[in-house]
Amino acid sequence: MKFSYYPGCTLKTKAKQLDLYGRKCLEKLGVDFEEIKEWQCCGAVYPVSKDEVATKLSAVRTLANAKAEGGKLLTLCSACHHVLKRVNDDMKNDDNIRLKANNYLALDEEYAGETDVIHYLELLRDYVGFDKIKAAVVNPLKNQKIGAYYGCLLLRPSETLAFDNPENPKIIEDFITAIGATPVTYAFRNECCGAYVSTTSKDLAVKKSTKVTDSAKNAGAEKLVTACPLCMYNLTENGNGEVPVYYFTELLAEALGVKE
Amino acid sequence: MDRKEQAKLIKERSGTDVRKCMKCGKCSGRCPAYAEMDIKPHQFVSYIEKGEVEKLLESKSLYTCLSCFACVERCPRGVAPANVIEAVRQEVVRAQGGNKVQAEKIPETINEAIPQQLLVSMFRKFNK
Amino acid sequence: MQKIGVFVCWCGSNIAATVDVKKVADVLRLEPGVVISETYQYMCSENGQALIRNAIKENGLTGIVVCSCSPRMHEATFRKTAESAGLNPYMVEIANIREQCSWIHKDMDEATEKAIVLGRSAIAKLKLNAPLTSGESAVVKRALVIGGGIAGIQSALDIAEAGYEVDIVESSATIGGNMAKLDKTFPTLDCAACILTPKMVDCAQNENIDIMTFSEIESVKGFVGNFKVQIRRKARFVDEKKCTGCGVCMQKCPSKKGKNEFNMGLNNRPAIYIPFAQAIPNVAIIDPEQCLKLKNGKCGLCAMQCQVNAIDYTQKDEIIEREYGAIVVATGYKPISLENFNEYGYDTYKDVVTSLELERLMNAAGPSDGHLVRPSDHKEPKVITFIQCVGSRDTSGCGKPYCSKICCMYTAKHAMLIREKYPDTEVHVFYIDVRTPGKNYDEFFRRAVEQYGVDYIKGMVGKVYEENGKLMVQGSDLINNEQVVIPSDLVVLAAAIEPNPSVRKIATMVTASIDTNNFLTEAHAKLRPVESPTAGIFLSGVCQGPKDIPETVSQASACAAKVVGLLSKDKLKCNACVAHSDETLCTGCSVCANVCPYGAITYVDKEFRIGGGKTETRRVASVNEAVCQGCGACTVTCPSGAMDLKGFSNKQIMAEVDAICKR
Amino acid sequence: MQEMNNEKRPLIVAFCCNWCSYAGADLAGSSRLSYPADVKIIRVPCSCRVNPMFILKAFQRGADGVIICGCHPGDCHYTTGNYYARRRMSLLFSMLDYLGIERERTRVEWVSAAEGAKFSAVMNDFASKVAALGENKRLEDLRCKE
Repeated sequence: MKFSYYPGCTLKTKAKQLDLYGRKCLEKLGVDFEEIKEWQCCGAVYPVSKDEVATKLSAVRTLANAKAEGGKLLTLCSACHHVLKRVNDDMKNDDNIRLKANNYLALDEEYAGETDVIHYLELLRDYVGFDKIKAAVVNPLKNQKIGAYYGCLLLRPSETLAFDNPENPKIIEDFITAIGATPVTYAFRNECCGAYVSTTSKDLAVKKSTKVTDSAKNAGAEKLVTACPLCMYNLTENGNGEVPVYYFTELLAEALGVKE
Repeated sequence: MDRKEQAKLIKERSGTDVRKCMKCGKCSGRCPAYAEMDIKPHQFVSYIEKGEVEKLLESKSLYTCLSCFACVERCPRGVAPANVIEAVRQEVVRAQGGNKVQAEKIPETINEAIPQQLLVSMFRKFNK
Repeated sequence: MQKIGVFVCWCGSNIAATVDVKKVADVLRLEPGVVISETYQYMCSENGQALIRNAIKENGLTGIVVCSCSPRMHEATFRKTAESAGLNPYMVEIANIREQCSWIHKDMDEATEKAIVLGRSAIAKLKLNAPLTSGESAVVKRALVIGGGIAGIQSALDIAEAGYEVDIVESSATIGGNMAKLDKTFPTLDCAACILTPKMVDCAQNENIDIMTFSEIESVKGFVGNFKVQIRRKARFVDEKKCTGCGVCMQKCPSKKGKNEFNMGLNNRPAIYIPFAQAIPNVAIIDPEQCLKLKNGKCGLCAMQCQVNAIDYTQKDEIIEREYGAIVVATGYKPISLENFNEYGYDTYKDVVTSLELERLMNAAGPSDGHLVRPSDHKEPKVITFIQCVGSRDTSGCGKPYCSKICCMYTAKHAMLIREKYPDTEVHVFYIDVRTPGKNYDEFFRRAVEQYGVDYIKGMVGKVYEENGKLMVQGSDLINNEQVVIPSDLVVLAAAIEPNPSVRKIATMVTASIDTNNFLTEAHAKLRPVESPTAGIFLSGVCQGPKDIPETVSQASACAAKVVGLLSKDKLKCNACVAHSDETLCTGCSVCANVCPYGAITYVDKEFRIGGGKTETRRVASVNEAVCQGCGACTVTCPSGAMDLKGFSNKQIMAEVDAICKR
Repeated sequence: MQEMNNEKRPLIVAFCCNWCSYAGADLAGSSRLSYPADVKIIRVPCSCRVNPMFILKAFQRGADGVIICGCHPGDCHYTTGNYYARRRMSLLFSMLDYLGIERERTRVEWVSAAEGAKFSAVMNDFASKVAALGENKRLEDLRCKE
């Protein structure tokens, strides 16, 4: 099975580690993937309003391209994943949006949500398997107490994202266990860090990020992992500064021995 | 456009049925930005249900809602308060002079570390 | 040759004012087969009926048509009239010329013309009528009660008191159900055990009651008055007749790490155990998953200790068959699983408990001997927060769309009892609405607030999380328009209740209908609330809908009254207008059985002569006339035209259509 | 009056289930809620007793409209009969459509025993729609004419 890999804008610039290590690990794990051709911006935020169609079109183009390449779209950035997955859901279930989007784009073949949007973590869990990852680890991150930070974008609304239990997720904890470290569960791992308002209401973003990082620290976490560049920025910039935040691919690369 | 019409439009745009609300307040009990909101998530639903939009259009909550969908996730009746807030925000930013973020002021507010996606999101969320 | 009599009623001026009854009688007299056509002022009066009776006798009539009011009014009357004159009661047809003619039309000619058409149509149908007799079936004078909770216990006791034999089949090892687990009961605060256990003992001692615990219904066949039921008596590895309930085995058993189901898993029990001290029957049972002897053959301590040799490791499930006249379904409820409500942290934090668990924690016979301590560290909680409507009134798909009805009252009860016994404990209750209709119910709830100072907060909880050893309960206070966070030591969830999952299987076996929430449907929501639409099946307790103990007991007694009414009859008269299959046409395709809502159709292999002295055996449909209610669904679905309905046959209805369409 | 007799009135056959709709018709009568005399009711135990053949027969014999009335969904005296009726009739109606019988000539309505007013309203409406279509010639079997 071949996956169409979708990096997104941020992974090409500010979040290069997320991308770089992500690719190296896929190669190491023997996952067949290729960067999707001529990818466009996902749209950055999912337009919730029912009367917004134009802002969803770039996501639809990517989804349709992925369909042509085999229908498995692999995402890494939580924000992109959220947008692509929800737009895909609209294309599948919202007759109005599907009709208008197809009318606008006039694709060779009508797109109706056929592509599977798969997050990198879902790939690790469902296609590779954490057991296999455990077996592939050469450098287990022993004695590291790591807190998983899920944030909002991967989990909610769970009806559409269908990623994990939205109130008590465990996929990243399982991942942490697989790479040999000790997961630390803490109450605010699925609470919003406030990244969206970090540019406009810094106070609020500081308050929310501090709440998350404090909660993690009090539970005994030495570091946090995330899949989201927005959370990464916000928790680092506006958190309590006592728990460093890493992309999960970086730790995976370290454990698999492909980090330079 | 009269307010009633406007409320109807916002209701449609939100794509959620506000009449299903049973006024339990779970959305506001869950909201992480509650303290920063002048009008609370459950009130957005209630005002829209009654067709009263005036207060909502001037609410500061439009810019403090984190779009974290916690309220949507846990509503026992399948109502989506965040969608209502977003629908009102669209109503405001789409109107003339409704932009919240001034492009000229950007250099003052951002730093080097901000990821691209966040900048784009900011404009998408708060501007036309 | 048929001889038909037509009798046109004036109904005073009700009919005669708008329908020319004389003309109707004159025209209908000319119809082929009609030998007499008369009018009378009140056909239903004694004189009118005498006129009919005499006409039948004098003219040797083979059938009569009465043009009068609705058959829903007087069909039964005129059938009796005919019967008393020696005519089969089903050789009577009514033409409704009052409700559906004289009363709704003003023009005399128009109404008269319509009355004639209706009369003709009735004559056409009557010509194809056949004398019918309603069948009879005997009634087995014994009832089955499925479920041994308070509903089943009450129904069984009432039926037994009336002098009929009853069997209680209970799936767990003791009767008593959920009520046995409760501490106190609202609104009077009697101790549940004090009022329930005497009833349990009554059941055990009543000669008419046979209790079968640890047993399940395997299959149900038959119909009202004549059910044949197979019951699986599951192996309990202890001979019920020998065991004295002394409890020595429990003390000696080395495998003590079983989850104590009766205490909601809050403490442990040995592999051989008696569910609780007042269990009925008071005999031990072995958990085969846990018993060392049954698992790997080593141990046998209990058998060595038992003075009466009651332990039998070789016991097997046994299936017995019994016959019953009536079946009471009293399968009860269970609290829903909370896996969809992780925001309240039930799976994450030990000190988040359900209300039923709290009942055990507060119960003198519970795991902490009635001393309220929290499960994690066995310390007394100082702040207790209750969350109501956990999974009730939830249309998002996570919970149940209905109100569970009992939670408001038991939460008020818990809050009150805690404040009474531990006055320095702070108690908060998050609620959406407080629903307390019922005698002394709202007064009870208000007492919790006014007398005991329980803090009621209108709003729902969004999240429960741990911080500095406290459970932080974050929720809305809608009245104060605030978001509150209450640091608590114990959080109690009022989980929604749902019908016992076994009810689906049982409903299928007895062909009782069930709604989308798995509650059994009553025959009529208002007028027949304790009967299932399927004759002979009765509903008792929460299996029909959420209800508290007083309501359950009333329903259980009502149910028993209905059962006794049925069992008191020696024979049941069946509906005469039932389906029957023409065996020469039937291909045995099973389509009719699939649409029958009563399971009245079965298939039998029958031998048919096919000429030349040969026979062949074919599978053909056979209708059980005692079960068939005569809806006719099968007649339309039958592809070969074999199935027909007596009294409303295809030919009869076609004849009516013909008569109406003839211009 | 003379004109009335000359003018061809529509002929409507109504199948009513015994438990709800027939009782609804009785209630319409006892409430004196009129509807055209063109409507003639045939009592059946349940709407599921109505064989599509009956309807074809009615059209063949010159009926201009046929209406089937049953209990409201969920209220069937026999639990599920009206659901069968609904499915059967939707199939039959599309076949009649194919045969060129106008959709307005057939109808399924749910009328409870308490809905006398609804029964009368339904019959008035149905009768006027059928009358507007004029005579039904499409399926009429001329051999049946006297």
